[in-house]
Amino acid sequence: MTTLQLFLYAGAFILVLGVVATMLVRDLIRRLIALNVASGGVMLLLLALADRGDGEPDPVPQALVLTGIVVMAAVTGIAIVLARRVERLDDDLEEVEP
Amino acid sequence: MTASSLVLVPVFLPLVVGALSAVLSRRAAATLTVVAAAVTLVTAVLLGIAVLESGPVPLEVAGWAPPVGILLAADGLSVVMIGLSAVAVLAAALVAAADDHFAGGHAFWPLVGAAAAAVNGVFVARDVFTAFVLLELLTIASVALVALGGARSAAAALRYLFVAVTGSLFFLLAVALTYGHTGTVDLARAAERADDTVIVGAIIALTVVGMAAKTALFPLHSWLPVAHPAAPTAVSALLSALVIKASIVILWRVIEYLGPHTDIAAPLATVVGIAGAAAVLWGGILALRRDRLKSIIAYSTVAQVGYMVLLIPLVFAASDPQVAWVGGILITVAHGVAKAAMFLAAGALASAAGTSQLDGLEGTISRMPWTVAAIGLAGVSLAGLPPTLGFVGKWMLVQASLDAGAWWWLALLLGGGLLTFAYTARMVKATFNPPGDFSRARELTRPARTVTIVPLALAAVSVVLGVIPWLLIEVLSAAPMGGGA
Amino acid sequence: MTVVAFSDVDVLDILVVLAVAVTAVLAVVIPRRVSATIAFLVFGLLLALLWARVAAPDVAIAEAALGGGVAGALLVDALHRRQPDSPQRSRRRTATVTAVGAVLGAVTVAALVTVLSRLTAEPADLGPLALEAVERSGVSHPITAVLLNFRNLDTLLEIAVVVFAAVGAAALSRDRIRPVSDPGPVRRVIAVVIVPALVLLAGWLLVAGTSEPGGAFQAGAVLGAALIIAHLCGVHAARAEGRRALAIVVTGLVAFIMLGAIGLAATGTWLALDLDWAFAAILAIETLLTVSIGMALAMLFLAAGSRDEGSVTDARARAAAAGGAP
Amino acid sequence: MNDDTVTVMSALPVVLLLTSFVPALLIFALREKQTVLRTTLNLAGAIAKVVLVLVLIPRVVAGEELRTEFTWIPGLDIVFVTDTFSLFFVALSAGLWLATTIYAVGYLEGSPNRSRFFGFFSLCVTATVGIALAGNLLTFLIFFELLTLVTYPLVAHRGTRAALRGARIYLAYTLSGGVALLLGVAWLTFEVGPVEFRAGGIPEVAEFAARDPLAATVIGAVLLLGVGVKAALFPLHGWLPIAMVAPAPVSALLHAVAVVKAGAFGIIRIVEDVYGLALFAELGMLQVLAVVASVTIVYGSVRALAQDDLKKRLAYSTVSQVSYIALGAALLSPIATAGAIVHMVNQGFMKITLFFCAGLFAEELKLSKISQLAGVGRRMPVTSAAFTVAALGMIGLPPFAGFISKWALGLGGLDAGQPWVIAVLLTSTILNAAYFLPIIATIWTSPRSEADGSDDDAFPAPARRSGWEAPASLLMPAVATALFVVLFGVAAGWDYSPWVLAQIVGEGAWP
Repeated sequence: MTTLQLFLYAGAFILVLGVVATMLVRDLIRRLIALNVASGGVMLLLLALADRGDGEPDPVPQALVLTGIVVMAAVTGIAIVLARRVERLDDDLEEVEP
Repeated sequence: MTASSLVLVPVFLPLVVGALSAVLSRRAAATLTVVAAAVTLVTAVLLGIAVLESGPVPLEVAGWAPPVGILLAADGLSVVMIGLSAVAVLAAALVAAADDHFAGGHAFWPLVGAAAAAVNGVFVARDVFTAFVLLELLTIASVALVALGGARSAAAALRYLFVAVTGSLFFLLAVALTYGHTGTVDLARAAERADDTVIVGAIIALTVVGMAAKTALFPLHSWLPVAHPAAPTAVSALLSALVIKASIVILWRVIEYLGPHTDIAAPLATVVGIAGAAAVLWGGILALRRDRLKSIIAYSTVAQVGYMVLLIPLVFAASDPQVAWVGGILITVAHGVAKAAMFLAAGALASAAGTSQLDGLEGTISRMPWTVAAIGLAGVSLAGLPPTLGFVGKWMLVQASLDAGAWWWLALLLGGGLLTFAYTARMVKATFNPPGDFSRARELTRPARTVTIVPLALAAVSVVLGVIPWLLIEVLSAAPMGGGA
Repeated sequence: MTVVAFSDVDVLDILVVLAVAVTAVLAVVIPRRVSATIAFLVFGLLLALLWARVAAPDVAIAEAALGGGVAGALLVDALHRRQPDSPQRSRRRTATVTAVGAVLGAVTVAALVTVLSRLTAEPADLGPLALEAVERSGVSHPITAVLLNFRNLDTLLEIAVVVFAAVGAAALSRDRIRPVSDPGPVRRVIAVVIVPALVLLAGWLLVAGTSEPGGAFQAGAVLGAALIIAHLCGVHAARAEGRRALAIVVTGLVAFIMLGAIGLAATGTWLALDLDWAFAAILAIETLLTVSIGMALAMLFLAAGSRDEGSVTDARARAAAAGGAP
Repeated sequence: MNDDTVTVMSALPVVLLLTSFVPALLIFALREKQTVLRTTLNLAGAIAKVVLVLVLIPRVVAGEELRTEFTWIPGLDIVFVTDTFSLFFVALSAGLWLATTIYAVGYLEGSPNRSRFFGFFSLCVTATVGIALAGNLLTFLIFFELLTLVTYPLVAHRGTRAALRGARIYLAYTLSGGVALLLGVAWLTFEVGPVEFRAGGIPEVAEFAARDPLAATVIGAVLLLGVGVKAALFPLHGWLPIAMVAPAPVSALLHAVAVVKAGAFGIIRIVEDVYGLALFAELGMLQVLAVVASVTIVYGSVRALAQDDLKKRLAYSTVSQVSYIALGAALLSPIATAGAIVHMVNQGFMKITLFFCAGLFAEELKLSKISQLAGVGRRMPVTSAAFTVAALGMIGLPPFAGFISKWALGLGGLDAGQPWVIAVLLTSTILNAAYFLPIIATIWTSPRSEADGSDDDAFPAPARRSGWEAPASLLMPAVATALFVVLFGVAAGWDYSPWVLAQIVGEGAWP
């Protein structure tokens, strides 16, 4: 196994781990964490592929990953806003129902 | 401005209008959105003419050619889908402008701009990473739009977000594999260099899973019947008519370019077809068992997605794949127009009757005949009955199935329409009232005139395109799909 | 099963990867939010380390600033709230579902490993092509050249993602976090010392980005943090809400598209940057983008983190009213 | 068609369609209270169509064929032609539509949702004319399905539970039939290209049948299945008796003008103008069709016997009578073909008269059961006379129209060497008599007063000044169609009588 393969396989593992957890976990914040973990796996894959060979790394995939990270931050932001709304609604319902 | 610069108009115009709408008054935002949609429609026509004259219109953004830069290109599929998006946005915007209740709040306007820009971008994208970013823009906008449906829609929106972003990550992995294998993220260039059947198969498989999640293809559909009905009416219409089409088109594109370069594509296509068949049956049956208008229509979308992916196995099996491509694209366009009409009309009915429950709609046909007519006509198109665009698409897919000798797809195409019609008839039936019993009908609050006209106009578009579909077909045939292969 | 030979792999790499994998597992299996969040933050930091290892310092900074910083902050804020009780489900069912998930996951990983093992170890020819094109791009830092020139469409769309996320978030949270009404001396000091320092840092990252790692996103993230802190410390001038804030957020995006239009008018190509003024244009756009991104991230944070104690009381009042008049 | 047929490109076939399509759209847009304008539009459209047909008949009989075509999808056109058979059917539906429109205006006076009703009413006729004028299978299919859709709101018009149920069952049957038709049309088009109707059969279809007889047989069977639902062939007839819950003018439309007739027309088109009689016989399907038609004839009559509800008895009678057309089409004899074609007209006029009368009884006296009709002849003599004429025609007594049909079919059976047809016809006639004569007897002879001691005043007196037994708009159409029943029998030898025209049409299938 080469270093490249080590990084690639680790990326695949982290991605799948995150996706499976996203599907299984019920707690909203934990799901969100799982989603972010999954995205970390793909980023690792892309960056490892960018750094193949001995020369200077390919800047294109690195730029892609930068873009990806910003996008995930935005997604995370809106997801937390929504999670907050959901949980507050649940709280309110709990307050109202008893 | 050259024809190739036109490719950017459907992307940047709605984006700028969306950005400005965030800070403009509601009236100004609505006006700008409508104007932008109209201009987009004109652009689609101009691009269509260019495609008819000289084939696909390419654009190297910022003057950099692939692999360093990004290539966009408008072909028949792009043009037709941009036309659909312009029509759907125009319809939703008009209804939302007429009654704020259908929009869900001021944020509707900027978010619709973003969504329109994103789908139009997907329709011209030839670069898988650009497609990924566009999909994320679309996801953000759509999720926020769903959440405009009030406090209770947040959970639906969040569920949608998780599925959609997970789907995106699968696709991003496909992008990474494409780069890793071919050293480019440009589809045409990747197709030239793709020579490993396993890797290319994996790229297609990952795209299938990712896009199936985002499109709500059975069995990854369960979020859609929650999310689409939870949204405000104008948003529901856009989501079903337009948003799910973006991921479908990406799936088509990847298969168009990379499909010929792997032996795994054909069996994968069969799996997709089986999933589509299951979607048609499952979605149709559940639509028959729902009691709320919007829920029925959302399950109908689940079913119709099955038809939209049916072209994939047929492309591989038929001797002339072009017929399958054109038929599948037309069925998708027909669904967009009809589903927008149906959701907008259903929203108008529900808002007038004060309930979305079928048994609360009795008598609405007497007071709102045009709205009921729009639902009926839209259903006719969804069921693939003449004289609508849905029938044209179905006819061509039937021809492709016969060509492929694929009896099972043929049976599905023919039988599925009955299910579609059954739930449409159920909705229409619920609006009839026994003679002399107008007690309910009198209570109705009459909707604004625009809210009546728009769904009917959309339904009329289905019919007109069903009678004279040849122009669409000419544009779609100007450059045969699979040209990248 | 073949024996995996690690002979040609650096031990340090293996350790870092292991650490990343373990924290990833921890982040998703720990049931308590607080602990899971901490594991995730550690995961982010280790990832940043890994990015540095694969010669991606820009990504490392971005990960630290955005992934670890802002996302972490968002998560930490979310922790302030009580974790809702997880829905009652039978242990056996949970175990079954987890087992099925684990098996499916393992199969998927195995399939992916098979596919990934077929990828060539040779670098793609895209890298040299891109590096060679950098000198025609107007900037010297390759990633900035990709982001703001070769693939500036992606960047524009990514700005759009952030902008519209902020627009959406602003629309979805009606009541925002309120600045402390009477900021005490400590907060004042923080506001006076840290905020300007962060703004300076943002400026440095921005200018440096043309030739070294850094750039608008990293700078924007830092500026966003500065805005959030200022807001929390009661600096009203930095309020990241309302139409004015939205205007600032959309300005960067609109300006970027305008630049594209100017490029079209000047060179006949949309978003094309003619070499003569490419540097000036890129710096100008980056400045506007930094402000937009900073404001957008601040808006996202404030929308997500808004904690108004009134809501529950309001609900109670509503419930009482509803109960009083059935 | 004769060899000397001249094809002329003309927009007239489309104008024929527009004479009911344009009024339909305008009527939809009218407000409920604009009764005068609506009636004017209705009648103007109906009269324009009849006039247009009358102008066209001599030209088409003289061998001119008008044709309109435009591209639908590349390689496949939408085609309208006025050959003798299509114009024959157009003439039938145009004429009966005029009568039904007048009747419907009177029937629905003052009831709600009339704009909707008359809009779809006009669309229904538009679809029927489209079916008639269709020059190829695709065009036929489009209008055939359209007909299904636009009749739904008419059947469901009253909005009662029974009406909605009837409409639902109608839709389930006809749409399923549509699926079969689509399969057949798409398949045949796939195999031989656009399927343009051609009297005597299409050479490409014959070549295809020679190449792949099994596929050709299956396609033929599927096509017949598709049109057989609307033609109410046993066992696909189930919708017809249930759909009679619709208002009387709609029943008239279903049974005489449009739906059932379109199915029968389709059978003839497929047998004679797609496959050709000889090929259909060669493939063995003609015999099957003859048997199915015969079974339906007897079955419908037997079921009709048991019905006390007048409209239901008439509905089963339709099941039986329409299969005369299928039977005629299934016999290898020119005179049988002509008999089938002429029966389209004869059955149409007779059955529409019966439904008009049934509607009159129901409207004026609120009577829908046969057992309630005792003595009604004295209270409504004109209606009862019209009913009697039509019923006797149905039985096949000379000199009424029905006699011509049965006579031609019987001769055709002998001519085709299938004498058992005579037996079927005789059985059916006896059964016809068995279920119609008692009605006639009840109407005219049984004094209603015997049982309860009351007199004719038991029937409500007419509430109008004219002193007529019913409103003129209801009575006149019934009387007119009844007169035609007599006329078509008596004047069968006239140059333009249905019988003579039917022979001209039928000749085409026998080159």
